[in-house]
Amino acid sequence: MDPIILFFLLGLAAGLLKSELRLPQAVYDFVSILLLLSIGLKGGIELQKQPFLDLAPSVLATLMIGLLMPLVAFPLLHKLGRFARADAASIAAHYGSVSVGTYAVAVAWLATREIGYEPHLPLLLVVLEIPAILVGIVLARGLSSDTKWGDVAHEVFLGKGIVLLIGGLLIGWLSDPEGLKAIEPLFMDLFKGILAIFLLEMGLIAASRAGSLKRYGLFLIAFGVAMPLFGSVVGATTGWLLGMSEGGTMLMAVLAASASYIAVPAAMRISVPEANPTLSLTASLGITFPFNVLVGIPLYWQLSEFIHRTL
Amino acid sequence: MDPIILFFLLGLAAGLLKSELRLPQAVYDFVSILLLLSIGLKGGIELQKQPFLDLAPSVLATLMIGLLMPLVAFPLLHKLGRFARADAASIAAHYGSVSVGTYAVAVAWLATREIGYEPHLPLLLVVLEIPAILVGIVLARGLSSDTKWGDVAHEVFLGKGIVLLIGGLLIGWLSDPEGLKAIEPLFMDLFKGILAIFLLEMGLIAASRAGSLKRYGLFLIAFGVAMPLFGSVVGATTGWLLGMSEGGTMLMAVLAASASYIAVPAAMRISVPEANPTLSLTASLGITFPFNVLVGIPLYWQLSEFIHRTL
Amino acid sequence: MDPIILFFLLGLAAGLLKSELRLPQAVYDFVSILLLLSIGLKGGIELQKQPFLDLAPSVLATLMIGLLMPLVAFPLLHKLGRFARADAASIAAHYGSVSVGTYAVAVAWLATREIGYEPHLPLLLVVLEIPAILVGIVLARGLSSDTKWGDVAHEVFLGKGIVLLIGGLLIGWLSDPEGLKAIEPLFMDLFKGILAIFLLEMGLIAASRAGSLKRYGLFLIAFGVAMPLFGSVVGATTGWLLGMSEGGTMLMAVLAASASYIAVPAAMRISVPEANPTLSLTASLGITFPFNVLVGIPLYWQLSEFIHRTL
Amino acid sequence: MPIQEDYRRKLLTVITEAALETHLTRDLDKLGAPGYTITNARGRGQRGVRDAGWEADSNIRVEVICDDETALRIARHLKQHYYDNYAMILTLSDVEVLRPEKFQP
Amino acid sequence: MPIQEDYRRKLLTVITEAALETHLTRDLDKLGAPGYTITNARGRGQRGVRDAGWEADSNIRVEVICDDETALRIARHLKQHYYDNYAMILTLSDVEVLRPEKFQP
Amino acid sequence: MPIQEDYRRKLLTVITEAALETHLTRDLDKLGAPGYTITNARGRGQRGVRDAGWEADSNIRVEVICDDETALRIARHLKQHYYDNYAMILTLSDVEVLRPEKFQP
Ligand SMILES: Nc1ncnc2c1ncn2[C@@H]1O[C@H](COP(=O)(O)O)[C@@H](O)[C@H]1O
Ligand SMILES: Nc1ncnc2c1ncn2[C@@H]1O[C@H](COP(=O)(O)O)[C@@H](O)[C@H]1O
Ligand SMILES: Nc1ncnc2c1ncn2[C@@H]1O[C@H](COP(=O)(O)O)[C@@H](O)[C@H]1O
Ligand code: NA
Ligand code: NA
Ligand code: NA
Repeated sequence: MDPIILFFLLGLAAGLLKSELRLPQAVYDFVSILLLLSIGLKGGIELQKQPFLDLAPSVLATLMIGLLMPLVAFPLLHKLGRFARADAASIAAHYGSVSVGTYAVAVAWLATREIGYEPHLPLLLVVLEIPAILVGIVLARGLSSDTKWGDVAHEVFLGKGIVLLIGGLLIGWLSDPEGLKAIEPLFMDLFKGILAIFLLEMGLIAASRAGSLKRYGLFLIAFGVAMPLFGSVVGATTGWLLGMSEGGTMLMAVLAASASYIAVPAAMRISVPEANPTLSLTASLGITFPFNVLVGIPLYWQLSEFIHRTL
Repeated sequence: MDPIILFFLLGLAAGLLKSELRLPQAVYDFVSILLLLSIGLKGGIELQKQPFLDLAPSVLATLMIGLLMPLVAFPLLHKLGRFARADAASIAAHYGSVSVGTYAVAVAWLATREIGYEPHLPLLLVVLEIPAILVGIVLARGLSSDTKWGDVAHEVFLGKGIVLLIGGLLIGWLSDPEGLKAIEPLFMDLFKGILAIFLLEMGLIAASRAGSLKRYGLFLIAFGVAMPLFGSVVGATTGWLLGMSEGGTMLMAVLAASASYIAVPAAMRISVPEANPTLSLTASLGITFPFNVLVGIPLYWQLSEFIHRTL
Repeated sequence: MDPIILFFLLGLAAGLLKSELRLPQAVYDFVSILLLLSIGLKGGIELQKQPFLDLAPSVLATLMIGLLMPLVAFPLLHKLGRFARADAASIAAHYGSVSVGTYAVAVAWLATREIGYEPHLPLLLVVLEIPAILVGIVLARGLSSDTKWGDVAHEVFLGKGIVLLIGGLLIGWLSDPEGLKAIEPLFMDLFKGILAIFLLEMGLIAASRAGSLKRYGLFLIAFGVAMPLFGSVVGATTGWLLGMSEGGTMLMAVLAASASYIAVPAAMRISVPEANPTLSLTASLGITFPFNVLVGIPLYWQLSEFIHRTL
Repeated sequence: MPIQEDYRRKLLTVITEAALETHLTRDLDKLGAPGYTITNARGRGQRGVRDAGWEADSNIRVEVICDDETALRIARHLKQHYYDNYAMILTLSDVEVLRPEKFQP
Repeated sequence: MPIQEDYRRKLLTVITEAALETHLTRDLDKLGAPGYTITNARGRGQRGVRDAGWEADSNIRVEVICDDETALRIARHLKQHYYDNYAMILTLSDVEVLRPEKFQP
Repeated sequence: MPIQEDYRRKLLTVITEAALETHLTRDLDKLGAPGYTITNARGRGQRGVRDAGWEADSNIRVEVICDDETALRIARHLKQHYYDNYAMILTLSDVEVLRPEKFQP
């Protein structure tokens, strides 16, 4: 098995068995800062090699996914799942956005198999982070004039995750190749090791959601598995329509299938405070993240192969 | 000299001179998590190459050392040293178990000299962590029905150190070789650098024990030097009897000679709370750890060579 | 552009835009510990190759710079800038000492361009840290018998920065080459990556000084730019007089041009408590550090080339 | 044991989600708090365990020392704006201060 | 300056070894504490300096706000089970709370 | 709700710059403090925002539980030696303690 996955399972097991293992929050912050910067840098470096305008179609398509997914999720949650309006909107926003950790695992999965992918995917990752947040707020509040969109924009664009991703992108894009070489040992060579520590911690956090899982029951579990499956089909189809390679198509599936647990929770907590964060984090971290990491990623690869073979 | 040792001396000097140098606890936690995982991983990787049953004799012999050492130490401490029953039992448990830091320094010492050793030694390290704890509790309490062995087992097997060591072992054992390659830059290449930072901190902690050292006097010092010497003979002989190489024999000496300062203190604090932790940590960290790191390791190598030459 | 500089600009921008990005203090401590040790180690390793006595002239010249710079700065600040005696003395001490971060950026700048320099410059860095502190105290207090020079010496020589720099120097100097090889992946290969994280944080800290900058106005800004320019001429001339290479001459300029923000603030806070630390840190971190990193370093290289060509 | 006259102030302590820090300190500035002190915390309350494993599960502990009126004003503001939707508790107690003029709005 | 009726509660503060955290919170749950807040600490007391260099030398500072009865029950329990063998101190003081019903067992 | 006789002590709380920690604890030892507890903090006061981004901008929160006399002695000492030049505030309040003999000098 891939050691990365085993680190996640170790964290999960340690958490469920109530072991004394805990990572200091500073360590969690350090490894997630390194991951976000690495992913951004990698994207920026690749962007150097690309004519900018060619990217317009993928960026637009990705924005569409970010708008579509929450609009599909919301009625499911509100009508079928009988969640309150704010809760349904907030969960929907999480699923319209994207999980950087899941993306990183997928990238590592491809790297192990030496499968290539389009270099601008980190850019699409950044693009997909944001629109669902706005949709979520509108779903919760309507287009009321009450919403302070200035504050919302601040919350969204200046949140830690986005700043590091975009910052990394820009640095990678603007830097000399020789200069980048010198920082590779930290940001590239250590990438998978750092990801392993990150997944250990994610396992611990996911385990701490087990209690809420029981309380909120079957519907949330079903939603947390069905939604990424639906998303992966949307994402993979989009990737294929955009003419992406098999690797790129698979990553598009991963982007659409994954649910946010950094940018969106922070933004929703402030912009839609009446939504219960336990619900959305339990779905996103307690169900969808483990599902994607353990089952989804290989599945989405097969989906991508299947689409490329049959269509 | 070996820079690793110099880092320890730097920490010791900075501590004794009351410098302002302090490492945040999160840094200590981070480097010790990395060390424990690295050692476990290294063991697990090697175990892949081994038929499992062949290990039975070494595992059994190691368990015996873990039972024997505290039984030797206890009467010395209780009768000769006139320590209270609980204190004697707790110190004895520390010396029956093993110091991961000392083991890491010994492994680094061998690596510098390109001396090989049996690949299952990290497994023996894990095995040796545990039995002395149980012996210590029985020595303190008798086999009373009061002891909540369930709680004790939880404390022992789910303590941070053991979870990371065993987790690392399992991950190393179950992972694909290519997957492991990708996490090597963090867990293998940085190993000695991380160990250097760890020893800097251990020097600071050891220095903070200087005050207690004066208070508890000569007997503790004598014990803290004599016990590892005795242990090294037991360990080296066992290694030789098991047919180990010179490197393996030396590491067996190190295992038996070293005294715990992670797993055992945590378990004793909860299971034998009336034992004064200052006594055991002063002996283990203030005396035996520096002794082993500065004097013991080269000595145990000579011991191993001597045994292999003469017997 | 050099990514290192871009990391600084990212931090600066994130700070000025009031983003949520913050690095835990433990991360700041960790990266600065690694940087200080790396720089010390590098110096120590090179010192192994050098006859010790040859260094006497450069050490003496560096001490002179450390005494001279605050004596130039003080009257400027006190008479011209109308700062209180203690404030003027404290700022002067900052500029007489040296910024390790600026030095690290300059070393990285030279490394990218594969320009060599004299191996004992890290030693000179350490030497320059200290005399200005003593001058600053005398400027603030006079040579009164009140000053507890024992306490001052403790504060100066046992501060965290100096202990790590000198400790690193000694370890590098006393270690076996093979032993050093094993810790290189952490202390050498990661150097620039770690420096990038450090500069990200320095950008955030520099941005937090923007408010004070407005308050303390033009004189401080002018001083914070003019003083390093003057220092660079002093430093470069000294380097040239000492017969240094172009790279070494440039680093001497950097040493004299940079202003302390680790060792001196800590020492002044205790020894000259009536000096307002906001003033000196705003000048040193809010003006001179960005100026040196963004503008100064390439300038000082041209200065060095100019001197070597014309004199 | 008064150290000097007019030495009594209120100590207002708020324990709440770390995510609120920026907003809370902005509010405190506006409401005339003469200062505040923040420490990182974890805990359990009606909204479950918050064990500081990561940002979303972390608490902060905010202390404000001020006169009675400001304390009441802050307490009312927090009650109105945050109490329904955030993990938050709030206590008040009496303290003596050394330089009373420091704790005026 | 009561904010509302029946607004007085006890604040119980325990400072003790970090190693006890899991056990202590389990006890607090059992003894009916309506919640608790924990911060990391270091210090000095009768059992010497505990400077938080590593786990074994770290303290925690635990606060529980509750009614008088629960406070006494917890204090007695801690005194009985931990006081003899652990670095621990315990204080009680009075606080006003904003939503008294939150601090009932 | 006294747990036992003679149970009242003072709680002295000092919030000040982290750079002072070594000096402050040395002073507390000399002035007869029976112990102290320190936590890391950040905050705002008359000397501006101190947001704990790095050492120079960090605060500590020091608590000392002791008898009235010692509390006054410490407060006076701090006022005299540090108040003018350092970011520092100081409060006093009353607490009940469980083992009063622990908090004697
Ligand atoms: N009774 C209590 N005593 C001490 N701290 C509490 C108490 N109740 C709640 N808290 C703290 O306040 C936070 C929010 O409380 P709540 O809104 O009840 O979930 C918790 O996470 C605890 O840190
Ligand atoms: N008088 C005191 N004032 C404040 N904190 C104290 C006091 N005595 C003890 N402590 C704290 O309680 C911990 C345990 O105290 P002890 O059991 O006396 O060693 C110490 O490490 C301090 O953090
Ligand atoms: N009114 C206040 N309430 C709570 N904490 C305060 C208050 N004033 C100051 N502080 C804290 O004390 C530190 C020093 O205060 P000052 O000397 O006023 O700058 C600040 O950084 C805050 O952490
Ligand atoms: Na998605
Ligand atoms: Na042993
Ligand atoms: Na200078």
